[in-house]
Amino acid sequence: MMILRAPVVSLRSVGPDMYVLSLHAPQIAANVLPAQFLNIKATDGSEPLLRRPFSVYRTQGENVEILFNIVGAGTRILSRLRPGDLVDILGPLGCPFSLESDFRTAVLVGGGLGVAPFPHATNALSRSSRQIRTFLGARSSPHILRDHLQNVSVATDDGSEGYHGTVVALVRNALESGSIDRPKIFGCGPEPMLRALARAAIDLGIPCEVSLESVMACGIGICQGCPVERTGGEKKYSLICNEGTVFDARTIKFS
Amino acid sequence: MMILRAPVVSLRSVGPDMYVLSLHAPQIAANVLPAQFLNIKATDGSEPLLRRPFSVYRTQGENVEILFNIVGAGTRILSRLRPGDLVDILGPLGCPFSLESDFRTAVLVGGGLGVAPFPHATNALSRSSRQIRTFLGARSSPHILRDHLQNVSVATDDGSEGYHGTVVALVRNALESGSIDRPKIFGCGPEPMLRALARAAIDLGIPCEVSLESVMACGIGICQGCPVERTGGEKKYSLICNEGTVFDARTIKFS
Amino acid sequence: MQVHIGSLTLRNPVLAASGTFGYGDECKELVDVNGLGGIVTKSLSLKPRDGNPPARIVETASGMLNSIGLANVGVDRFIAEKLPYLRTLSTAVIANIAASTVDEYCAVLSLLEAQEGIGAYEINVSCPNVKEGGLSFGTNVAMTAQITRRLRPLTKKPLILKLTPNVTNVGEFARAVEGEGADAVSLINTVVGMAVDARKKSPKLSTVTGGLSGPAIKPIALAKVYEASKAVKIPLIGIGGIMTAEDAVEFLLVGASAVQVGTANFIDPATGLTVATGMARWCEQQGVARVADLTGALEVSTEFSVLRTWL
Amino acid sequence: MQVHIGSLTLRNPVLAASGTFGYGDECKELVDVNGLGGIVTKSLSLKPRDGNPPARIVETASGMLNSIGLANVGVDRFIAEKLPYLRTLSTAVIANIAASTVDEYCAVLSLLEAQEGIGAYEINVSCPNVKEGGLSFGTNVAMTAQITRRLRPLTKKPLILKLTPNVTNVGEFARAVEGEGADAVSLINTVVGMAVDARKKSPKLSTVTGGLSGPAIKPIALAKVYEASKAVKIPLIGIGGIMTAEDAVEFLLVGASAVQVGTANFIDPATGLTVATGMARWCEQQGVARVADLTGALEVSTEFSVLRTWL
Ligand SMILES: Cc1cc2nc3c(=O)[nH]c(=O)nc-3n(C[C@H](O)[C@H](O)[C@H](O)COP(=O)(O)OP(=O)(O)OC[C@H]3O[C@@H](n4cnc5c(N)ncnc54)[C@H](O)[C@@H]3O)c2cc1C
Ligand SMILES: Cc1cc2nc3c(=O)[nH]c(=O)nc-3n(C[C@H](O)[C@H](O)[C@H](O)COP(=O)(O)OP(=O)(O)OC[C@H]3O[C@@H](n4cnc5c(N)ncnc54)[C@H](O)[C@@H]3O)c2cc1C
Ligand SMILES: Cc1cc2nc3c(=O)[nH]c(=O)nc-3n(C[C@H](O)[C@H](O)[C@H](O)COP(=O)(O)O)c2cc1C
Ligand SMILES: Cc1cc2nc3c(=O)[nH]c(=O)nc-3n(C[C@H](O)[C@H](O)[C@H](O)COP(=O)(O)O)c2cc1C
Ligand code: FES
Ligand code: FES
Repeated sequence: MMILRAPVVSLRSVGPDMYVLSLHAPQIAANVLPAQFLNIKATDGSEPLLRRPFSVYRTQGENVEILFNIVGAGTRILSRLRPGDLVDILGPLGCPFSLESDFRTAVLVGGGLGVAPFPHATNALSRSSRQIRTFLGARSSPHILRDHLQNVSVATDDGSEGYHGTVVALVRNALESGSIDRPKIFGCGPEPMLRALARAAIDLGIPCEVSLESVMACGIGICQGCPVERTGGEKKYSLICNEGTVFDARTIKFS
Repeated sequence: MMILRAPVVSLRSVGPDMYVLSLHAPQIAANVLPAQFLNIKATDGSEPLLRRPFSVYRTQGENVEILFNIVGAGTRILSRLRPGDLVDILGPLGCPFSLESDFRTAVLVGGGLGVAPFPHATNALSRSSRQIRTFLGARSSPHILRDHLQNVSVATDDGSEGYHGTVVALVRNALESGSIDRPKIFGCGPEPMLRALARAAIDLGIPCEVSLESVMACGIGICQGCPVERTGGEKKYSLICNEGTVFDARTIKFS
Repeated sequence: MQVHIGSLTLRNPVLAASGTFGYGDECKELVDVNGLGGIVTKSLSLKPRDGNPPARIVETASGMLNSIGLANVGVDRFIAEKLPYLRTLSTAVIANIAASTVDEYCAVLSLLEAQEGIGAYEINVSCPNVKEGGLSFGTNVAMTAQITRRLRPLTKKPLILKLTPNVTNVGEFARAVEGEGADAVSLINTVVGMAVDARKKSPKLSTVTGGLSGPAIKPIALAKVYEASKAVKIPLIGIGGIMTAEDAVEFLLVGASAVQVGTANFIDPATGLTVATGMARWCEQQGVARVADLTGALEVSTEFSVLRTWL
Repeated sequence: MQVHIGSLTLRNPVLAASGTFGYGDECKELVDVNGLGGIVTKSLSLKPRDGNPPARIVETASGMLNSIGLANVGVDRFIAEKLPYLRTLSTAVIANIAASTVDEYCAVLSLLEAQEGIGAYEINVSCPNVKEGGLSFGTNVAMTAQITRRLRPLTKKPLILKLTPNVTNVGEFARAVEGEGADAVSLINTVVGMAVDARKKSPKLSTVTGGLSGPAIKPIALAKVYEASKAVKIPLIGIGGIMTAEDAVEFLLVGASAVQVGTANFIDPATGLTVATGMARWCEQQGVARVADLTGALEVSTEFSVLRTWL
C-alpha cells in the first residue's frame, strides 16, 4: 500500500463513454493482485473531494490499467487526462480473489463495468493449469468488452448480442448443464446481479466469491464508511474496502 | 451584456506565468469598450464557485483576448485550456474609459497586469487624432508587456529595464517636465499604485481616470459585494462592477 | 407547475432569493424575469443603508461568505424607483423586510402595504436587534415570535418568516411563528462563517464574520428544512445552495413547497429559469403529475426516521 | 513547534481527529505516525458498536456526510488489542470517549484511567442521550456541564470537551465546561446535514441526517473557534476542513492552540504530517519564532470586532 503520483501513459476509448487509462506505476504493477483496486484522486482541489476506487484492469510491464466509464465529476476529469499528466493513486488496496483454492475451472462473471478485474485475473489464472470460462452481461452489444479474456459468453439485456437475458441466467444454464469441470465462480458487478449470482451458487452448491462495491471515503479501513452485512459471524458488518472487496458469497447478507 | 460559451481560439504564453487567451465571441468583440471586462466561469462545477473578472486585452476581428497571470485555482484552470474548449463568459461589463473627453494626449499608466486594458484602449485611441504616451511598471523586465502599445516608457522595481523605481514616479517626472500636450491620465493597476497616481494627478491638476479591482461575486450589480468609498457624494460607496470599474480619480477615497 | 404559499399562487416553485437578484431590473437584459415563480427583493430597511466597508465577499470551498451590511435603497426609494418596474411584471413580487427594532419592521411593512404590486412579505429576522446589544432577532424564539405577532395584523397578504440556521433547533422557531399566524417559513438564511488571511493575520471580511452560502451549505439547508417540516404544517420555502433542478427537487422532497435560488444567480442570473424548466422536465420524465406532489414525498424507513442518531 | 494542552505537551500542534485515523495502526504503512503532534482515537464506547447500516457516507460539495454510528471495538478490545501498539508510539495518544448516559462516560474513562499510555481524554458529547429521547448531550448546556463535572474528579489527565457546532451559542458551552474544570475544548464536531436521492425519493444516508465535514465547513469552524476564544481562557483545539498548513495557521490565529485534521486523512493519511511540516516552514518564512505565538494573533480592528453585524 502506497501513495504515489503516476504519469499517464495513455487513455484510450474502448466503448460508449468507456475508457482504459494506463498509468506508469512499476511499484504497483509488480504487486497488484486480481480484484485489488486503486483509490484515485482526480483533482488537486476539493471538488470532488474524495478519491475514487477503481479495480485494476490489467498490468502491462510497469504500467497499470484501469477501465472506467463516465459516471460523474470524478470520472469526467479522468476522461480528460493526457499523457504525462500526473495522477495521485493510493494502492493496491483490498483483498484479492482466492485463485489458489481447490477448483478446476474459474467461472468469471462480470456485469457491466464489473468486467474490470477479469483481464488481470485471467492473466494470473493462465499461468496456472486451470480452465477459464468467462460470462459477460451488459445492456447491449457495444457495452461488451471482450479484450484480454478467454472463452467468453455474452448476455445482453436487449438481445443485441449473445443470450437475451441476464448474465446470471446464462451462467446458471451453463453450470446446470454440468459441462463445467469443478467450477468456482468469481463475480463482479452491480449488487442485484451479485445477489442473483450468490443465490445460483448456493442453489448449485458451487463455491463463489464476489467483489463488492460501496461508496468509500478512505479505502483503507479508517473511516468505517463501507459496511456490508454478513451472515452468521460475531460482527454484523464487515468493511468492503479492507475486509473485502472479495467475500465468500455465502457470507453476505444482500440487501 | 450577455452570457455565452465561447470557443478557445488560442492560448499563448507571453511572459512568466502570463498568458493571452483568445476566444471566439463576435457579439462581444464587436461591442466591447476599453476597460470593460468579462466575467469568466473557469469550471462547470462548484470549485471555484464564482466567475473571475478579466479586462478585455484586445479584440481581433471576431475574437476577444484577455491577458492573465496564474494567481490561484481559477487562473490555473484557464492556463490549461486548449483550442476548441468552451469558456462561459458574461460580458461586456463595467463602464469604459471616457476617451471622448477634452484632452490631446492620453497618458496610459499600467502597473503589473494593469497593462491589460491598454492595447484595446490604444486601438480605440489610434482611430482618433490624439497622442498616446504609455507608462508601464513591473517588478522586473520579463514582466513588461509592450505588445500593441505606443510610445512606451518603462519603470521596474529592480531597475532591470527602464527607470529604476515606480511607474508613478516616472509618470510624474514626465508630466512635470511639461512636455505632454493637454494630458489625461488613464490608470490601471494595484491599489497602492492607483492611490499614488491619483495623488500625482490631483497635485498636477490633470484629469485622471482609474480602473479599480475588487473581489466580485456577480459583476453586474446584484450582490453589492464590490464597494469603493467615494468622496463627497450622497452615497458613501459605489459599486466597482457597474458604477465603475472606471472612476474619476478625485472621487475615490483610497484606503 | 403552480404552487401555493398561503393565498399567493406562484406560477412555478422557483423564486429568486433576497439579496441575490437586486430589485429585479438589474438582470432584465439577461433573464426573462417573468419565467420565475417570483422575485424576492433585496432586504428593505426603513432608511437607505450604505452597507459595510470592503471586503464584503470572500470565496470559500464551494461557497462564499458575504457581509454586505444590507446595503439597500431604503423603503421610500424602493417604492419610488423600483416598485414601478416590478409592477409591470406578471410574476410574484415578494418584498423582503429587514430592521433593527420591532417597530421598524412594522413601519416598513406598513409603508409597503399602502402600495400596489406586492404579493407577499418575507421577513428577514437575521438582523441585529439594537435593543439587545446587536444579538440577532432570529436566534431568539421569543423575539422571532414577537415580530410575527406584531406584523400579522398589519397585512392580509402572505407573511413569510425567513429563519436563520444558526440555532440549535430550527423546528422550535418554525413552530413559534406558525403559532403567531405566519403563512409560511422560508429557510435557510446564511450560516455564520469566517475567513482568515493567514499572511496578513487578519479576517478577510471587514466585519470579521459573515454569512456562508452556496453549494457548501446545501446539506445543512436540507436538514433544516426537513427538521422544520416535522415541526409545522404551513408551507416551507427551501433555500441553500440550489444550482440545479435536481437540487430543487431535493428541497421539495424534504418538505418545501417552493424554493429560492440565491448565490447561483451570481454565476448565472438565469439559474432560476433553468431550475424551473428543469423541474418541469424532471417531473415529466419521472411521471410526477404536479410538482406539488413532490412536497414531503421523501420515503423514510420508519426504523431510521429519528433526526438524532449516533454519527 | 511544541504546544501545551493543560499538562500535556504536544511536539507539534497537529493531531489526527477522532474517527478519521482509526486506532493509529491502520496507517502505519503510509505514515510516520510519530511525526504527528498526537492521535485522537476513534470514539470508544463501553460496548463494541457495529455501526449504522449502509449507506454511511455521501459526498457533498467540497465535503462529505457521514453516519458511521460510532462503529468501534469497544473499550475492552481497545485496551487489549489497540493500546499496546499505541503505547509504542512516542507521540501523544488521546482517547476519545462516547456514551449514551453520563454513567457510561464515567465507566469508559475509569477503565482507560487504569491503563498506561493515554495522554489525555477527549469527550465526544455529540451523542444521543438515551434518557432524553436521543437528543444530543452536546446541544444542552446543562448536560454538557454535568458530563464535565462527573468526569473531572476521575482523572488528573487533561480533559478535553469536544463541542458540537449545532448550537446557537458555542461560547456558552465552552464557558460551562471551563467552569467545571475542563482543561481544553476542541471544536468543531460535524455539522448536521442531509442528502437526498431525488430519483429514489429517499435520503442517501440510512439514518436520514448525518454529519458534514471537510473544506465546506471550514468557514463555520473558524467562526465557532473564534467565538469560543472570546468566551474562555482554556486552550482550544481547532477542527474543521483543515487540508493545508495555511488552514491550520488560520485556526491558530482565531484562537486555537492546536488543530486536528479529520476528513483530509481519507484523501491522504499523511495530511497531518504535511500540515505539521508546512506550519514549521510557514513560521520560518513569516518570521514567527514559536508556533504558539500564532494563537489568537488575529488582528481585528476594534471598529468591527463585534460578532453580530448586519450581513
Ligand atoms: C472497489 C471498487 C472498484 C471499482 N472499480 C471500478 C472500475 O474498475 N471501473 C469503474 O468504472 N468503476 C469502478 N468502481 C465504481 C467507481 O468508483 C465509480 O464509478 C466512481 O467513483 C464514480 O465517481 P464519479 O465522480 O465519476 O461519480 P459521482 O456520481 O460524482 O460520484 C459520487 C459519489 O458516489 C460514489 N460512487 C458512484 N458510483 C459508485 C459505485 N458504483 N461504487 C462506489 N461508489 C460509487 C463516488 O465515489 C462518489 O463518492 C469501483 C468502485 C469500487 C468501490
Ligand atoms: C475588473 C477586473 C479586471 C481584472 N482584469 C484582470 C486581467 O485583465 N488580468 C488578470 O490577470 N487579472 C485581472 N483581474 C484579477 C483577476 O480577476 C484575479 O487574478 C483572478 O480572479 C484570480 O482568480 P484565481 O482563481 O486564479 O485566484 P484565487 O486566489 O483562487 O482567487 C480567490 C478569490 O480572490 C479573488 N481575487 C484574487 N485576486 C483578485 C484581484 N486582483 N482582483 C479581484 N479579485 C481577486 C478571486 O476572484 C476569488 O474570488 C481583474 C480583476 C477585476 C476585478
Ligand atoms: C450576497 C448575498 C446577499 C444577501 N442578502 C440578503 C438579504 O438582503 N436579505 C435576506 O433575507 N437574505 C439575503 N441573503 C441570503 C440569501 O437570500 C439566501 O438565504 C442564502 O444565500 C442561502 O441561499 P444560497 O445558498 O442559494 O445563496 C444574501 C445572500 C448573499 C450571498
Ligand atoms: C467518517 C467520520 C467519522 C468520525 N468519527 C468521529 C468519532 O468517532 N468521534 C468524534 O468525536 N468525532 C468523529 N468525527 C468528527 C471529526 O473528528 C471532526 O470533528 C470533523 O470531521 C470535522 O473535521 P474535518 O472537517 O477535518 O473532518 C468523525 C468524522 C468523520 C468524517
Ligand atoms: S472506505 Fe473507509 S473504511 Fe472502507
Ligand atoms: S460584483 Fe456583485 S455588485 Fe459588484
